[in-house]
Amino acid sequence: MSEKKKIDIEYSQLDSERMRINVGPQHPSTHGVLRLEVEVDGEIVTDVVPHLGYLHRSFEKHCEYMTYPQIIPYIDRMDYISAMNNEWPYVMALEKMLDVKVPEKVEYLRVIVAELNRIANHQIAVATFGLDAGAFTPFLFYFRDREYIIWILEKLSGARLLYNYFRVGGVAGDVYPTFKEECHDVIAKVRKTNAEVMNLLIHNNIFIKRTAGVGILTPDVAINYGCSGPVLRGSGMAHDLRRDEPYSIYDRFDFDIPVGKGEVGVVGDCWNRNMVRMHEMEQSCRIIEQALEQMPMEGDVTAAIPKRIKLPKGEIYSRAENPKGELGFYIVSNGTDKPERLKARGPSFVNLSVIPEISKGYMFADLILILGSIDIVLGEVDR
Amino acid sequence: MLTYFKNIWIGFYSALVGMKITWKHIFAKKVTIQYPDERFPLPSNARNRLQLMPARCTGCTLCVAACPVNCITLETVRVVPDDPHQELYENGTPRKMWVTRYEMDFAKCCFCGLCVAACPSDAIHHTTDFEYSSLDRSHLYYKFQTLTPEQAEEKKRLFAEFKAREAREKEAKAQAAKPDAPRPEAEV
Amino acid sequence: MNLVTLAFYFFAVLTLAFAAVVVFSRNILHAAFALLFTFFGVASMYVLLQADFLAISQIMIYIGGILILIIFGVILTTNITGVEVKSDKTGRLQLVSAGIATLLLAATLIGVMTTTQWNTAEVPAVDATAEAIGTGMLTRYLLAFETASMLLLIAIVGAAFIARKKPV
Amino acid sequence: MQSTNFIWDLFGVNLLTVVAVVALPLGFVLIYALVAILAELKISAWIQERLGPMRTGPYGILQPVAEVIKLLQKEDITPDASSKLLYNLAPFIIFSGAYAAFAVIPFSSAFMPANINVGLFYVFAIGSISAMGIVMGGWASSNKYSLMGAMRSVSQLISYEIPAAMAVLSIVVLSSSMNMQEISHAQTGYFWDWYLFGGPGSWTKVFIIPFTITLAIAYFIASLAETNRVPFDIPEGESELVAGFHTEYGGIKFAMFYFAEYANMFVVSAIFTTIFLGGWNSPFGEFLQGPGWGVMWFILKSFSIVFVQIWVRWTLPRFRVDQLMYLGWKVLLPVSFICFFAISLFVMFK
Repeated sequence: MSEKKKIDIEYSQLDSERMRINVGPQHPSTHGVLRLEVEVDGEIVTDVVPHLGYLHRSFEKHCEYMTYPQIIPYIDRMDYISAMNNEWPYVMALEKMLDVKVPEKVEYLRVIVAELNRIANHQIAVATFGLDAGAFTPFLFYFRDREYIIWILEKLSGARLLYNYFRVGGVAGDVYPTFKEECHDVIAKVRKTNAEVMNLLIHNNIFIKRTAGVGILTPDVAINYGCSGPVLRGSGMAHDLRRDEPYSIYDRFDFDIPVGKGEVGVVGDCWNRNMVRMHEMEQSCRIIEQALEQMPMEGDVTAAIPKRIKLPKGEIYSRAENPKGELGFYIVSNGTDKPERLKARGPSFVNLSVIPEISKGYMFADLILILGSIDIVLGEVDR
Repeated sequence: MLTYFKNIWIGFYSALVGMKITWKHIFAKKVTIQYPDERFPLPSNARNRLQLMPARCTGCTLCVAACPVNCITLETVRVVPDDPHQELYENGTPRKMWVTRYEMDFAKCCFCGLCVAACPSDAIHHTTDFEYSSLDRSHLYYKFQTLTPEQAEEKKRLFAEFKAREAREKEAKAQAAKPDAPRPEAEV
Repeated sequence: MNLVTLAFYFFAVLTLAFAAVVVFSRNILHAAFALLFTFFGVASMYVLLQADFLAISQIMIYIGGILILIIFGVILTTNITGVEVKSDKTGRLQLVSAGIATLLLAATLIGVMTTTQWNTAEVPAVDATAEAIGTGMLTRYLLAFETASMLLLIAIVGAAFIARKKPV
Repeated sequence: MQSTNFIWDLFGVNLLTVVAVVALPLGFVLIYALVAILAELKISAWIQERLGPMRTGPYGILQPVAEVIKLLQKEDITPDASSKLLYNLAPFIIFSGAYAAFAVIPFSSAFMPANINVGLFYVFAIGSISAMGIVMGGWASSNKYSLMGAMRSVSQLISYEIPAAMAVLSIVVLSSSMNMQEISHAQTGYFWDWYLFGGPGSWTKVFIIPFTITLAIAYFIASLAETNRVPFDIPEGESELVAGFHTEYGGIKFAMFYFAEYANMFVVSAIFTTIFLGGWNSPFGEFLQGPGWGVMWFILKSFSIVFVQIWVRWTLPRFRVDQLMYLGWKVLLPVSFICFFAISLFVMFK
């Protein structure tokens, strides 16, 4: 009998009154301004209702009043932790509609910045997950390392967080002379810190006790809720758009899709979801290494595109593998320079919807960890 | 019973492993810098506060169109041929437009860099200055026009006079060419 | 009037005052917290009687154990927020009869105390009472000690039996 | 005039002594708490490869002073829905509980505020007053987080008092005294005469060395739980309960909670030092031995334990409530019982 069931039975024998607690929007560990209305029976969570919208900026409506290039900065502000990855599917959609061929160098550059940003995102995810479990030190180790990644991206794009780097048909900044060495440096640093955090946090017995077997998301439930990204892969489903539907030049690289194997605990629990992110960082390092090797250093970083971007009439859905899951943009064009309708399919929003399903019956402290293991960004959930 | 003691040992041991790592870090080199005294060099393309070079700005309003948050206010007046105050652009060509008003609200600016990309004459660029916070929002409203308000008024007046003169000349010319044409007053 | 006497009066007043709060407070939790000071005052009495071990046992068992259990019980059994944690108003009849009973009891006790010829003797300086108590409990008062522990055991078993949910 | 005479009669010539004995530990607590706060800031920073506070004073050593001044300046807020009296009383109760424990700490062979015979027992009894203060503050705040934190805190305190008491009792059995001064005296000599290594005695003590070391570890873990430190800081686990029982407190009242926490840390470290590390004794026989040096040794040893507490805090994640109870009741309690039993057997057959 699992520990959870035992607790269930123990507590079902007691009569007690239930208490409703508001977790958020001002709470240290809701990762933003999420509000969870939690019903607890003592310490056991009996019901969770997430309330969204505290960061709603009406992104989709706003886009209808803006030209296509103007939308990119707004997309940065959706999932501000992995802005590079966010811009990609949108830019791909425009390029497909305009039928623009992107230069080879740009493709490699895009892969490198996107994977670097994926590492940065996973570093924050793992770090804040550790923070939710009460371990503060790995949090700052990861933030220290993330800074090196940000420096590279800043030198390329000029901004630290909201890059606005991807442009239709190219990117905004060319590589600089020390780019390759710096990338290799960062990879070495990421690997070193990961090895350290593995011992310090991930394989720490307390951490394993806290996270293994908690918040089990079975593959069926994950698919039914439309989960994607590390949340889905943590449940043992090897689904990754970079491999299953290779966009850009991902078919040229050799990398694995890490899935939750249940080394500790059960497949689909918080520990495995977190572990998938640890492994994905390593895979991103591998992709970056291969891309750096194959990338041509000379050449232009922009394709010839009209100054005023007008999409032909029609519609397109473009998706890419974001660090948090599958990010898609559905654009309906009416032939002008502004979209008729733009719909974003955000991975955080979809993944968040699974919380009430998987957090019932666990303890209140576990709920925080489950939320942390889903890795949401409220900028994208609320849009 | 054996697993019980094994679990205790694993728990204890993994804590010791973690403590060994943190112990090593106590003596590691520190990475933080003392910010106002030491500074991290920003890359030259860092996107911070915008700067306009009025000597280059042609007042083409492309930056206004490119801005996603409408933080730029731009007003221009055409340079009249008989203006005593003529000016050259930085590249030597004579100025065609007076920029009477070029204002940026950095409280709104999202530092996306689209205006820089849009500018055909490279008049607008990002600086590496990020320390311009202020207690008053109005201090974030930057004015880049070189003309004083009086000068701007003067230019507007000159332009209006020029326009009126032009219209008069046009009218006179039109009347000279086509005497039968109806008078403009009648049209209104 | 020396320090010890002053301390005695101080703690006596403290004990009685908070005992009064315990009795008269309408808020059950306030009463429970006032009990803290009452127990503390009683412990001080033990200290003044040179029963150091007993005094600290008093704090440990009554404050650390029983009082915390009482407060837990009060907090757990009442709705945490919203519902008033207050006792009902005492009826006039009860008040009068309780007052009379108290007066009678007090009069009897005071009468007995003042009329009895108390044997007095010089108190030898006591160094440590823990050893004497330990020896006494395991030799002379063994039967009483064991009986009391049996009683407590039965009480625990009974409490567990009552608290258990009956099989449906 | 008469009133002054009355007080003089009351205290007599001992007045200065009484005042000094009361004031010295208070001064020590306040200064120590500042140092401990600084240590926490700095050690956490170094572990995380940061510099920590550097602006206030040279190397930021005045940072805790600045923090305390800041807390003193803050508005004294009492939540409207709170139970006003209890809310304001709770910090004082907690602080007096922590401070009262200093009465029996043997700083040196010559200085100990109150040399009472049941010193160790007294420290444990006084700990329960802090527990009362926590419940009081948690309930009076009328905040659900505070209440949950208070409940957790008290259940944790009660559970971990037993293994800690078992560890202490084992040493009491070994030294056959509950007087902390006597226990310190018994360990005079070299560091292998400490109770951590079986205490003074013939070679037969090697049989109990594993048990005493286990007890020391068990006591250290239990003391972490009693002072609500990581990995047992679930009563104030900021990721779940915001700040636990002191969520609603601010300003000077929060500062008192803060000081009490650090004072408690020192108390448990001092007990650890006294019962396991030889108290004020020099580790090397007559080297720097004496009442004056004793203070130095005592504070040095206690600070090492405080350092380990801080070090543990910045290394480990936090336990969950049920795991905490598991550790307390199913691991520490049996282990300390076994050790207690073994040591008792040893003392009987020695």
